[in-house]
Amino acid sequence: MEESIDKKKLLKTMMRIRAVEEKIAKEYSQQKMRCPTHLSIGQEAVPSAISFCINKNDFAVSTHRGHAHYLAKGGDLKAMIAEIYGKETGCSKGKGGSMHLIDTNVGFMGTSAIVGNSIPVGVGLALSCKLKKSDQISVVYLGDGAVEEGVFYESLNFAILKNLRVLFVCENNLYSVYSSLDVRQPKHRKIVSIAKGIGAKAEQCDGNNIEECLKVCTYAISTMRKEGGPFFIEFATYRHREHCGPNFDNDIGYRTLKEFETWKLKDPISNYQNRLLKEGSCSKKDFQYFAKEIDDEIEEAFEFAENSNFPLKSEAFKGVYS
Amino acid sequence: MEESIDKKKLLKTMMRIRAVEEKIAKEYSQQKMRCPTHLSIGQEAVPSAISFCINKNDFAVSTHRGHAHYLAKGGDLKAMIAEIYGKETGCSKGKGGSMHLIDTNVGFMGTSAIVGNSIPVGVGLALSCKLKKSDQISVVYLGDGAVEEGVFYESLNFAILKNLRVLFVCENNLYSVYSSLDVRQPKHRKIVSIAKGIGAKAEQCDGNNIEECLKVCTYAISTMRKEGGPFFIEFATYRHREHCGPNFDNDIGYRTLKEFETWKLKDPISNYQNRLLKEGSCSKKDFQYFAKEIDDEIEEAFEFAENSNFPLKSEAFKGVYS
Amino acid sequence: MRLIKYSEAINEGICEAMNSDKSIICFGLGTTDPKAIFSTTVGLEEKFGSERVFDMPTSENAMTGIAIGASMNGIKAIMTHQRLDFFLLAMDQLVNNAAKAHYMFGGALSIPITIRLIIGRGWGQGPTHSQNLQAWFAHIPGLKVVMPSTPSDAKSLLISSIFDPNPVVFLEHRWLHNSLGDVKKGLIKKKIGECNVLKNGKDITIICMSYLTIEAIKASNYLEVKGISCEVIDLSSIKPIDWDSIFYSVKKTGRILACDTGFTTCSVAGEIIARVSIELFDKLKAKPLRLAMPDVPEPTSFGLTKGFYIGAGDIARKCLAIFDHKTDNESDILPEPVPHDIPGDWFKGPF
Amino acid sequence: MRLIKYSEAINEGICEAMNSDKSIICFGLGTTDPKAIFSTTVGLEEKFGSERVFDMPTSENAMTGIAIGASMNGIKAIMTHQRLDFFLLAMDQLVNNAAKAHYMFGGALSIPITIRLIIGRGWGQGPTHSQNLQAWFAHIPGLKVVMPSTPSDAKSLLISSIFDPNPVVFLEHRWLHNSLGDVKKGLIKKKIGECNVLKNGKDITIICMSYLTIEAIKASNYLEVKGISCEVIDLSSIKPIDWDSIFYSVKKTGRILACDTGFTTCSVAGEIIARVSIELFDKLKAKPLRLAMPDVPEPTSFGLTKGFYIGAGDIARKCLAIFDHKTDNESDILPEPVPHDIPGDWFKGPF
Ligand SMILES: Cc1ncc(C[n+]2csc(CCOP(=O)(O)OP(=O)(O)O)c2C)c(N)n1
Ligand SMILES: Cc1ncc(C[n+]2csc(CCOP(=O)(O)OP(=O)(O)O)c2C)c(N)n1
Ligand SMILES: [Mg+2]
Ligand SMILES: [Mg+2]
Repeated sequence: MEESIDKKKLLKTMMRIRAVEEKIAKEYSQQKMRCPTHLSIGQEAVPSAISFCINKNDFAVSTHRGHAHYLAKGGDLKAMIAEIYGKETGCSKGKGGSMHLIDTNVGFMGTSAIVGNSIPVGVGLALSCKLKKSDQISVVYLGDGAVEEGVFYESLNFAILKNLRVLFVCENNLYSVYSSLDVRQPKHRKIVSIAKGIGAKAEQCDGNNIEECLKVCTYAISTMRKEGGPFFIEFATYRHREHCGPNFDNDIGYRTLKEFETWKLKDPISNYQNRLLKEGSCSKKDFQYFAKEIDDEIEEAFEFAENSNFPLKSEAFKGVYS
Repeated sequence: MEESIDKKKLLKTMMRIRAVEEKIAKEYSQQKMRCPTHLSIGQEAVPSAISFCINKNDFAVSTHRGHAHYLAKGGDLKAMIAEIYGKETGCSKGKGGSMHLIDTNVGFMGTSAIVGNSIPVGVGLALSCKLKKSDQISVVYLGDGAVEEGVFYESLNFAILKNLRVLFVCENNLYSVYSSLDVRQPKHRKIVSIAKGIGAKAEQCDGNNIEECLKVCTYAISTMRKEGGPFFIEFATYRHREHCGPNFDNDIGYRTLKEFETWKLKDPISNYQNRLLKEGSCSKKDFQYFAKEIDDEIEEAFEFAENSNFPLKSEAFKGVYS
Repeated sequence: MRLIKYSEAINEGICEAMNSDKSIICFGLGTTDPKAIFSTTVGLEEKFGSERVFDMPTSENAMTGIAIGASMNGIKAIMTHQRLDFFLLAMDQLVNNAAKAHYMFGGALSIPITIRLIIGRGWGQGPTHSQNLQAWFAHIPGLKVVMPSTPSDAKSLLISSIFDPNPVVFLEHRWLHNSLGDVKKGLIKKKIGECNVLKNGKDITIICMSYLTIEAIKASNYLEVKGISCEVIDLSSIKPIDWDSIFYSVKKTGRILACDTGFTTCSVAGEIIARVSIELFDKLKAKPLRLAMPDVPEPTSFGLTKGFYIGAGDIARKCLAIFDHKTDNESDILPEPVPHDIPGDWFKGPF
Repeated sequence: MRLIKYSEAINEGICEAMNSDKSIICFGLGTTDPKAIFSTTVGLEEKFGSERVFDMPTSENAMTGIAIGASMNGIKAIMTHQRLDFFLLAMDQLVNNAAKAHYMFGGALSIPITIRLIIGRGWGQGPTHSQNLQAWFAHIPGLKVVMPSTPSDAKSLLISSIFDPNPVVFLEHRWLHNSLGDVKKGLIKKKIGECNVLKNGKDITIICMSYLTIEAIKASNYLEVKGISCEVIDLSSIKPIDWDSIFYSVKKTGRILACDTGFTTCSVAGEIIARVSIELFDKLKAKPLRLAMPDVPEPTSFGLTKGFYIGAGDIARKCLAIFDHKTDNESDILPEPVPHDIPGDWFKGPF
């Protein structure tokens, strides 16, 4: 494996997601992106790894915190930024906003603003693949809060029952809004153990180590492709910024600065950069080059969004029915 | 333990439940009990055992198949029969019918016609006990179908989180209506393993062997009383008659006669009678005596129900609000 | 004429649709069991295989989401619940997801799912097995809602629902399952959003739906004898609703009685009264009338449901009153059938 | 006069109630977090301890059932959801259980729970963070529904809801949280089911609720200048609703405009129009009017929500039209504020 993976591309995928999110954070206070926006800064490794293991025609669905998943699946960057700006060129024509991203061209079948809501959708997509005798898989992104919804459990049960190829990707970032796991889930009970109890193949993984993520995902997906049936992976991860919005929030008191700093040290991007530097697979120049390329693309996307028109007011009343 | 349990009383509890259900079955075709009615014939051991382990002021909630649970908790027989007849003397004044039994005097806090619906209610009762610093426990009866509802999982998670004294009693009779476990739950995945995965203490038990039931329940409840927290028990059991209504239904083809007969051989009552005869703790005379006593009580209850009045039509419009 | 039962018409509708389109699947608790959801799904598994026709776990919410997800990739799902009441577990998926997906993703997706919900009344179904919540579904933008009252409509509207690119809530009344009607063979469709003017009349427009159509027709026959000429409109579709036909009729008659199988407050009948009062204020010759179920859970007891349901007599009395008809003995008018809690002799309970 | 914010009034209401009755508990996602549900639950955990005030798992359906179960044993639960939309997951527990338990168990139980749901509009909340489904709750027998529009009502109705032996759905509008009002100290109560006649008038009755009350008052001030005297009724309670006051007012004015923050079809406003048309047909001098949100999911974009919300201008125009007022430039009438998607400068998004 070591040999075959394109480490630069891996890194660049993460860097690109981070840079997009940083740019949103930077511009957000201008009050032009007028919708609840949940950034994934700190959580880039998981979707980046997955993007290396699945095909364009595989499916994915996600949550309120969906930018990274959309981008990793190959979603159109311009259309995403325009959507957050509420423009007619947005991927949902301005009707959805940051929490309702979609790009059916690359199998990204939507995000949801309701916790847990997209989980069965991902399972249904996998069911459609089985019915069509296709070997596509379906990736369901969910948070540690979403596993508290009964629908998670119902969906997993059905996926096992019907032997559907669903990869459940649980990004456990320890919080649901500002509520820590303590007040929501039993101590010492691991999320992965729920999945196992329900009968799924399941693993835990360090969500900050992209090569480990890649390894575990590759294993999970090859198992699924061979044997059918779902696979559940719990990733340990951490969001650096506030739950919703562009700022840091270590001052408000729901988590300690110490905790934040401990996790910050595990930052998936800077760690991977250091590692690649150390082993000589990348130079600082490479990083700068990547950053430049990415920044240009992002600049263009924001310009596109800013220059796009708002949809006509009358559009609000159209498209309720298909 | 062997010494201390009142075997006769155990047997009689089961016999009484059986006899009530048989009587309902016998009279049902008269079309005077005009409501969906789910009999527990074959499933008497579990609630009977539990009735020996809990106190009158402990709570219980149950399902559409709730007659046995109501009676085992000490619910008023006359009021139950009258309820099934739709009379004003019914435990729910005729408003609820067979699927909505209640007797708050003995802590039996209601049954529900919606699968899974009473599960969180039982957990809420346990929460109230914790808040009131009472050591009452709360028994939640549920079927193998009900564990498929997300609310089961949500409720168990919360009970563990808050260390609530809830005894989850899962009567696995292999069917949900006429749907076998195969079409609803993964093969080889045991229900008890779900509960363990979620983080509960959990056991399996032969639901046809009342002494084993008693042992497992006693253990579970003493553990709960000592350590707090819920306990989940999966009981293997079997209903002898159709899902809803008074008849046998081995002819309609959802289960084989062979399966039925295999389980019939495990009948909790006749087996226990044989055992008590064999070990000499009971004689056939005892059985006859019990049966007579029970029949008299039942006769009286049915007479009471038949002789009671229907509620006034105008009552239908009252009591919507408290 | 080819008389078949409403339940058979449903079955035929599913068969015809599944035959003509391989992307249709059909599932729900009991779909493949011996009772086959009141015989409506009988034989489907044999015909179309167990990949396309299957039973399911008691997981109403997830199964709705699964239907939605499958529909995003070209599958058309028919999901059935034996009682509407069970489907309350799936309101998040229905309302936050199915109803809005097409709109909120800017048209990138369609959600062609059909949800068959059985509604009913009587025979001790009680508070949680008898709810007629069409008003809820009608309140939600993005949903279509149909309530066929005849076997022919049952079949043709079901086929139209299945092929409609939007989520359709298909409400079938248990008391109609055994009713007979002339039903065309083949893949017949009926436009969702068109009502049936079952009877032309000039004095009052009676609007009804589902099982109440049977009662409205009975009442109108009785009223005819009393010299009151009723126009009877069977809504058939609740959303979209056929305002044109309703307005056209009320303009003609100047009077309206809107009947509803659901609770009164915020009912579909209320919406009809509201719209008619707003749009045709000047055309109304008398106050508009409504007859919906009371704001009371349905009780279980035989004694309590006596006189509880809306019947032909109630409809007739309402109409007579608006024409100031004096009747000697009110309760003699189209008395409630005995027993009052079953649809007919064919009904043998308990389910 | 003691001016405090609506959100503070809520907080005070909870405090006063919990102080006076040890059986009250208060929970919901975020109840004890630093944001304290838009500051409405701030300080409660410190005051009343973490047994009585707690955060919860994202398990809306189970948590509702847990509140119900606790209430059967004398606990009075206040549960809060930061958006009404999340509560759609709990319709089974609300409708099949809480609303019916008292009735279907023949009065053996009461379910004294209060469910605070935050509703809203604007600032990109979009289709699934903005639903105002009061009509759904009003449709269900056994539920009470309140929608206070002033800080004083917020506090007093909340206290009454908490002590009411029935399940009460308490709807608070995000755009009201920062509004100021005079609020009495102490354990003040207000009867659920009584409206506020905010303004006496003789030409038209404007009925409104929650945030729309602010807009209705603005409109009525404008209309006064134009010579139209409005009676403004703030419903305050949706179920039971104060029919007596509504009828009394419409008898006087002969005209009605019912406003609603929810979707149009089967709305509360529609119910009011229907009932008024039925009961006061002869008293109406003009067609009844309704102004509810369109049957469209709320879009997210700033561009799309322009002109989308009901505002004072819309109310004024509706009223002017019924009096055949000609106005030179319609759009000049009470124009939409800029920006149109926030309640005021205090709102800093995103939540
Ligand atoms: C059904 C529902 N309940 C509550 C919310 C409010 N909410 C928005 S995001 C969120 C956090 C969920 O936590 P998690 O699944 O861990 O995702 P994360 O934000 O950590 O990525 C919550 C509770 C919601 N959107 N939907
Ligand atoms: C939410 C819901 N879905 C479906 C039903 C229909 N139904 C009635 S009883 C029943 C069987 C449930 O099976 P189980 O929990 O195993 O109980 P059992 O009947 O075997 O005792 C079902 C599915 C229902 N009442 N509620
Ligand atoms: Mg999280
Ligand atoms: Mg079972």
